[in-house]
Amino acid sequence: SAAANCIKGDRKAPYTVGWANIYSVPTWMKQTEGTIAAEVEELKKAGLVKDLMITDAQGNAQTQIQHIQSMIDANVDAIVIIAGSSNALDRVISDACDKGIAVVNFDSLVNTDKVTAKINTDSAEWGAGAAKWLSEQLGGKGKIIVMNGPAGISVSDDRRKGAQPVLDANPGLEIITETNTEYNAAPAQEAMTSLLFANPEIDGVLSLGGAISAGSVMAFDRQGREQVPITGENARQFLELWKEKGLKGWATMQPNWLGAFSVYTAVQALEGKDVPAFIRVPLPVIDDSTIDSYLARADKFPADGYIYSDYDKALFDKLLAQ
Amino acid sequence: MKAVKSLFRNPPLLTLVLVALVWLVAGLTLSGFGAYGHLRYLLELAAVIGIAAAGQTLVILMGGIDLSVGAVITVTAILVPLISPAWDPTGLVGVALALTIATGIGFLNGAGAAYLRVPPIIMTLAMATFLQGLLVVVAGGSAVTVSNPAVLLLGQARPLGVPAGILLWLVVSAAVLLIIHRMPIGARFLALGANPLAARLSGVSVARNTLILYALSGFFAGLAGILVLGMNRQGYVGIGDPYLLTSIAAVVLGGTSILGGRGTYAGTIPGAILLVTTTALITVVNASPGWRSIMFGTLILSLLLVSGREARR
Amino acid sequence: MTDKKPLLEARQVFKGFFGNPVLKGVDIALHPGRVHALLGENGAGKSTLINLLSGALQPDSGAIAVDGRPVGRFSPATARAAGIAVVQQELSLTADLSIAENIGLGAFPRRFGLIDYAALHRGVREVCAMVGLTEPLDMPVADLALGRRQMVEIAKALFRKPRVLILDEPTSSLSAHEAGILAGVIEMLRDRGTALLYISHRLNEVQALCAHVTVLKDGGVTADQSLSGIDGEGLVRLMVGRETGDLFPPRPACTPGAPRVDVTGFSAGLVRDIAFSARAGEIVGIGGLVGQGQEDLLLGLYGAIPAKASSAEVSGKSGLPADVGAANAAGLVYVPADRKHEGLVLPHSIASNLILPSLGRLARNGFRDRPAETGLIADLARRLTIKGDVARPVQALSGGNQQKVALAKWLPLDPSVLLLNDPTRGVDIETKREIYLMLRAFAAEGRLIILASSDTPELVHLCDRVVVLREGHVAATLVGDAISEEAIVGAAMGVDRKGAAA
Amino acid sequence: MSAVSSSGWLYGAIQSRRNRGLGGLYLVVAAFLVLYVVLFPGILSVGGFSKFTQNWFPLALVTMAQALLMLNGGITLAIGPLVSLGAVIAATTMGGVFGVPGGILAVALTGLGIGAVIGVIVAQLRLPAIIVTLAGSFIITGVALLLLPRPGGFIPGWLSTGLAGHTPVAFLLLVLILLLWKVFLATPLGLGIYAAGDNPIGAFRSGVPVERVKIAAFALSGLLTALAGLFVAAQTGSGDPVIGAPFTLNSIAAAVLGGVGFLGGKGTMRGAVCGSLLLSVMINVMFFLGFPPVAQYIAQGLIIVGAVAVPELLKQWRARR
Ligand SMILES: Nc1ncnc2c1ncn2[C@@H]1O[C@H](COP(=O)(O)OP(=O)(O)OP(=O)(O)O)[C@@H](O)[C@H]1O
Ligand SMILES: Nc1ncnc2c1ncn2[C@@H]1O[C@H](COP(=O)(O)OP(=O)(O)OP(=O)(O)O)[C@@H](O)[C@H]1O
Ligand SMILES: [Mg+2]
Ligand SMILES: [Mg+2]
Repeated sequence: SAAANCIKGDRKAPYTVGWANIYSVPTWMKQTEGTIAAEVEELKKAGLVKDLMITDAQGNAQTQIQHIQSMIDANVDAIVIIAGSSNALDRVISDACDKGIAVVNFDSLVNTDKVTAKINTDSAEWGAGAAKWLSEQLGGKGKIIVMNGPAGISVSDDRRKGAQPVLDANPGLEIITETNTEYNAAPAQEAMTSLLFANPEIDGVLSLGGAISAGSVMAFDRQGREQVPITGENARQFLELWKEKGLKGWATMQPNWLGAFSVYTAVQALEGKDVPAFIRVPLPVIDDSTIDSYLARADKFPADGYIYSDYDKALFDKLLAQ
Repeated sequence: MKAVKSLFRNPPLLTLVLVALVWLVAGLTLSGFGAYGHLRYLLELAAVIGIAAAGQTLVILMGGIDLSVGAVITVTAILVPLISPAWDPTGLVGVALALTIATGIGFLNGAGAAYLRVPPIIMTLAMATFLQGLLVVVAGGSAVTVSNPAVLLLGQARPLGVPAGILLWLVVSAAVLLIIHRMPIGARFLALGANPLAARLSGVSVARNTLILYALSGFFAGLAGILVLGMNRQGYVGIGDPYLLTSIAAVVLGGTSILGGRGTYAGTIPGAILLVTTTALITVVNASPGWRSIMFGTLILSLLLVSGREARR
Repeated sequence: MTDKKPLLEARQVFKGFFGNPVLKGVDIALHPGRVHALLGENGAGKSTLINLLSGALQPDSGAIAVDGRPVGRFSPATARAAGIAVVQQELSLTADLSIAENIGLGAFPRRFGLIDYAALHRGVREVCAMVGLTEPLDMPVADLALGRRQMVEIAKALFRKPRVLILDEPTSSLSAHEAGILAGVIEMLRDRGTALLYISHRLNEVQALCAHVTVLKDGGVTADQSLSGIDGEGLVRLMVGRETGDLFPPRPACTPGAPRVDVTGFSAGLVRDIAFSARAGEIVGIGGLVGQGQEDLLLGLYGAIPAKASSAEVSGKSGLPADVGAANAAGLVYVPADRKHEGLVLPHSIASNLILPSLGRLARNGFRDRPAETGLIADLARRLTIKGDVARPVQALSGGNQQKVALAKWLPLDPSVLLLNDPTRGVDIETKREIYLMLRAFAAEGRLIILASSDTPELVHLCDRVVVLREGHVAATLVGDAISEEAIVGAAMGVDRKGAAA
Repeated sequence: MSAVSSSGWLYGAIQSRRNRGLGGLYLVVAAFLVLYVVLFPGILSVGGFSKFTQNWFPLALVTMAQALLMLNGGITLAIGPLVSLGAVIAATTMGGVFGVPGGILAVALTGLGIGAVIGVIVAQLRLPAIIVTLAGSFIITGVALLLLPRPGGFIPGWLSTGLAGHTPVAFLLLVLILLLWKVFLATPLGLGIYAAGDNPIGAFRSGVPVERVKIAAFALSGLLTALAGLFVAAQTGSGDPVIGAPFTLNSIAAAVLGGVGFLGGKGTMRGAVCGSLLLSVMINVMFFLGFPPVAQYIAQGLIIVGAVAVPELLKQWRARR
C-alpha cells in the first residue's frame, strides 16, 4: 500500500520525536503535554520511540519556525506541532516533509497540505453545534451575546463562522452585542460585566470556548443577574459552575489526547502504515446527561484544567481507520 | 481663567477631571454605564491596576521600570492556594507567605539592578521569563481554586456596600502617598529619579533605595495578585499578563514622567480609572475587533493629548 | 576701529520667561577686531542675550541685526551661516560622540551628502592645535574631564571659522595655563578682524583682553563704554555699581588643629600613590592644570569612587570611607564642580535640594517633620541670602545662586571636612566674595576645607597651603608666602622639576 | 599625511573605538556561536547558514528599528503591530495589479508614513513616546485586523524562495542594511540622531534640527519595522495580523542587551544587532543542548542577566585591582 505523506521509508525504529509546542505555559497545553509524554512512554516500552524533544516557542510563531528548523537540523524522525499561526509555518513544515520526517499537526492547523497528517476536531461544527443548542433552548428567538476568542486567530474565527449559518437560519435570535477576549476567565468576566450593565435583557450567551464561559457565568453571578443558557467548553471550572448554579448548559471539547494521538499517528506512519491526511476527531458533547460522568473524574484534573474524555489505543486505531 | 491654567499644570487633577468628564458623557449616552453598580465595578477593576501600578509608580519615579509586575501577579495568584496551610482558618498565613515571596522576587530584581548593574528593564524582563519557567513547574497539574477565606473575603466582601478591593486600594493609596510625600525615602526616590549622580553625591544610597523600591514593587504586585485571585476565585497562568502594560500606562497617563523624578501616585489613581473606563467603553461598542482596537488606541491618544503634555524645552 | 559697521547687533531687545522680564530693552553692538566684554551679576541676563544673538532664542520684541540688516527669524543654523559661533556656557556636547564629531556637529564638511572625514580631520586638527587639545580626536567626549570638554567646546566654535565669536564664561573651569592659551587665541582672532564677545566673572581676564564693555543690570544696560584707562577697581565699580572692598578676606595666621585627613599611598582614579594630610582649621588648595586628578582626589576621599591607601585616617576614623553615606556620617561633605549634573537636582525645588542631605536627621517616627524642614530651609536661605520663593525649581536660579544652594544644603550636617571642587565656577564677583567669607569663617570654626580650584588667584589669596597635582602625583606643596600664581603655574607645568634638574 | 589616509584614520579610529564596552558581549555571542557550531556543524553549510540567518533576520531588523529610536532618546511599543501590518499589507497587495514591486512599495510607504506620523506627534506635540506608541499599537493592530481578519493572503512563491530559500539572501540583506546604516551614520542627519538624543538643547544650539531629526528617526524606524514584516510575510508565505506581537519586547531586550541606553545617545547599532544575535542563537543552542521547556525559560532569564552582569562585574573587578 502507498505510504503516508512525507514518509520515504528510510527511517527505522526506535524514533526520535520532536514536539514543537507554541506555548507550554497554559494549563491546556500542560495537560496535552502530559498525554504526549504518557504516549511516548508507552511507545518506548514497545521499542518504537527512543527520545522525545520538547520545545516551547513562548507564543512566538517566529521562534517556532526556528525550533522546527532546528528539529530538521537535528534530524528527528517525527515532528508533532500545534501551530502558532495558521500559515507562518507552512514553508518550514514542507521542508521537514521533504526530508521524510513524519509531520503531524493538531489543534491549531497549518494551511499547507505537505504534512503527514492533520488531526483536529471541526471548529465550524463546534460553532454550529453551540449555536444550534442555544437556539433550541431559546425556542429560536431571544437576545443573545456572542463571546469570541481573541481576534486574528483562525480557531476563534472558524468557530464564529461555523455558528453563522445557524444564526441566519434563526432570524428570531438577535445578537445584541459581540466581543472578543482571551480564552481566560478574568478578562471574560470583566467584559461580560460591562455588557451586563449595558444590556438589561439577555436571553442567552453563545460562548465559543476556553474559560470564557466560566468568566461569563461568574459575571452574571456577581452582578446578581439570573443565569441564562450558555454554551462552553470542558473547562473544569465551567463544568463545576454548571452543576453548582444549575445552569442550562452545553459544552464540547478539544480533547487533550489529540497530543497523544498525534504521536501515535506519527509513529504508525513511520512504521509504514498509511494514515489519512486529515483525521477529523468527532466532538464529544457534554450535556446534562453526561456532565456527571465528567465531574466524577474532576479531581484527576487541575482546577483550571480541562476534563477530557477517556481514550485508548482502540480509539486511536478506530480514528486512523477512518 | 487662572483656575483653568493651574488645572493644566496639575496633571493628577487634570486626569481626575478627565475621568469625571468621560463618566458624565458616557453615563448620559450609554444605558447602564452610569449605574451605581457599574461605576463601583469599574472602580473595583481599577483597584487591581491601581495597586499594581503603586509599585510601578514608585519604580518609575526613581527612573526605573518593572516589567515583572504581570509575572509576579500570576505567581502570587497561583501560589496562594498552593501554599495556604490547611491548619490556618483565617488564611492569613498563606497570604503573608505569598506576599513575602512576591516581595522577595522584587528584592531580587533590585539586587540585580543595584549590584549586578543590569538595567532594570532587562533585569525585570529576565525575571518575568524566569518566573514563567517556574510556573510551568509549579502549576503543572495542581489545583488552584482558592479556598483561602482571607482571599475570598478580599475579593467578594462588600462592607457597607463598598467592595473590599476598593477599600484595600484606598489603604494602598494612602500608604503610597505617604511614602512619596511624607517620608524621607519618597524624597530620595524622586531625587534619584531626577538626577542619580547628584543624589548619590548628596549621600543618597543608590543600592539601598533600589532594593527597597523593587521590593515594594514586588509587594504591591503580590497584593494585586491576591486581589485578582479573590475576585476570580481562581488563579491561572496568564492572569497577570494584562496588568503589565496597564500598570505602566496608568502611571504615564497620570502625568508621571517615564524618565523619572517627576510625578505622583495621585495621578496614577485617576490614570487607572481612566484605563478601565476606556476598556469598558470599547467592550460595549458593537464593532469588529479591528475597529474596536482602533477606537481604543484613538481614545487613549486623545486623552493623552489633553493630559500628557511634556514641558516645552 | 569702532567706526566700522558692527557685524552683529541687538537693538532694544526684550525677553522674558513666563512673564518674568529678563532683558528690558538692551542694545549691544559687536565690531570686527574688537573684544567686547559683557558683564553683569549672575542672572543678569547675559546668557539670555547671547542666546538671542545666536538664534537659540527669539526676542519678545526688538531686533537682531547682522551687518546692519535686521534678520527675521533667526535660528542657530542661520546664525552659523551668518558666521556667528558661540562657546556655550552649558556644554553643548554629545557624550558618546568623538571629539572630532562633536567639533564638527552642525557644521560638518560634506562630500556627496556624507560627512567628509578627511576634511573634518584636517579642520579639527587645526583648531585643536590652536587650543592645545592633544587628546586623540577619536576619543569620546564622555572620557574627558570638565575642563577638557570646555576646550572642545572652544575648538568647536573656532572650527566654524566665525566672523563673530561669542564666549560665555569660557574659562570658568580652566586653569590659568589653559586660560592663557585661550587668551592667545582670542588675540589672534581679534587681530584677524573677528568680532568677539567675552563673558566672564574673572575680571582680571576681562581687563587683560577686552577693549569695550557692556554691563547688564536689572534687565538694562548700565554701562556701554571703552575699557581703556579703567583699572581693576574701576571695572568692579562699573559692574557692581558701588565701591567694594577687597575680593578676598584677610588671611589670619593659620593655627591648624588636629589632623583631619591623613593618607599615604593614596590612589583613586588618576591619582597615583600620593601622600596627603590636612588639619582642622586649614584651607588647603588643590591646583594644577585641568584634569590632573584634582577631582579624583576629592572623590576618593569622599568614598564616591573606588580608592585605596596604604594608611588612611579620615576625620578621626581609620580607613577611607566606604561610600558617600559613610563619608557624610564621618562629617565629610562634597560640593562638585559641575553643579548642574552632580550637585543639584535641577527640576526639583530649591527647598527639596536644600533638605535632601538632612531628610533622615529631621524625620520623626519615620515621617518627615514638615515644620522643622520649613524652618531649616528658611534659615539656610536667609544665611546664604538665597532670595525669593524656595518652591521654585532650582534650575530657575542663576548660576551663582545655584552654587549657594549646592553649598548650603550641607550646612545642617555641621561638617568637619568640606571637599570643594571649584565652588566659585561661574559665580559673580559679589557672590564670590560671600563664598570666600563663608569659607574663611568655616575654617575659623575649626573645619577643614579642601579646595580644588581652577581659579589661581583664589588659591593664592585664600589658601593656607596649596598642593599642586601633575599627572596624578604631587608636583609641589606650597605654603604661606611661597604661594604665588607663578609658583602654582610653574609647578603645574612641571617647570619646577626642570629647573631643579638643571 | 594624505587626505585619504587621514580620512581613513579618523573614521577608522572612531569606528573601532565604538567597540569599547562591547567586548564582553562579543565574547558571550562568540561563545554561543562556537557552541552552536560544535552542536550542529551543519550550520556551516550554505543551507544551514541560510536558515539560521533567516530566522535571525527579522529580529535583527526590528532591533535596529528600536535601537535607532532609543539612541534618539525615544522608544516604541508599536514594533510588533507594525511588523504584523507590514506582513498583512505585503500579503494583501502582492496579488494585486502592481504585483510584488507595488507590494514592496506599499509596505515601505506604510512604514515610513506611520513612523513619521508618530514622530510628528511625539516631537511637535511633545507627548511621551512610550504611551503614544502604545496607543498607536492598538490602532495599527486594528488596521491590520481590518485588512486581514485572519491569517491568509498571498505571497508569490518565487519571492519566498528568493528571500528565504536555501540561499543566504537574508544575511546579505542584513549586511547591506548595516552598510546603509554606516553610510547614514556618516551623514549629518545620522550623527544628529545621537546628538539630539544625548543632549537635545546642546544639539539644537549647535544647529542640529532636533525636531526634524526625531521625526526622521521615527520614520526610518517605521520603515525598518515594516520591512521586517515584509520579510516575515515572505518567509512564511502569507500574512498574519498578529504574528508580530512578540517582537516588541524582544526588540527592546535585544537593544538593551546590546548596550543601548534609554536616555538617548548611549550605545551602538552593532551592539544592538549583537544583542539580537544572542537572543536568536540562544534559542537554537538551548534546543541542541536538549533543554526541556522549563529549563529554556530559566536559562533564558539567566543568560540575559548574565550577558549584561558578567562584563559589568568583570569591569568592576578590574577597576578595583
Ligand atoms: N529657559 C528659562 N526659563 C525660565 N527662566 C530663565 C530661562 N533662562 C533664563 N532664565 C532666567 O533668566 C535670568 C537670566 O538668565 P541668564 O542665564 O541670562 O543669566 P546670566 O547673566 O547668564 O547669569 P550667569 O552669570 O549666572 O551666567 C535668570 O534669572 C534665569 O532665572
Ligand atoms: N525655570 C526654568 N525652566 C527651565 N530652564 C531654566 C529655568 N530657569 C533657568 N533655566 C535654564 O537654566 C539656566 C540657569 O540660569 P543661569 O544662566 O542664570 O545659570 P548659569 O549662570 O547659566 O549657570 P552656570 O554658570 O552654573 O553654568 C538658564 O540659562 C536656563 O537655560
Ligand atoms: Mg549665564
Ligand atoms: Mg554663570
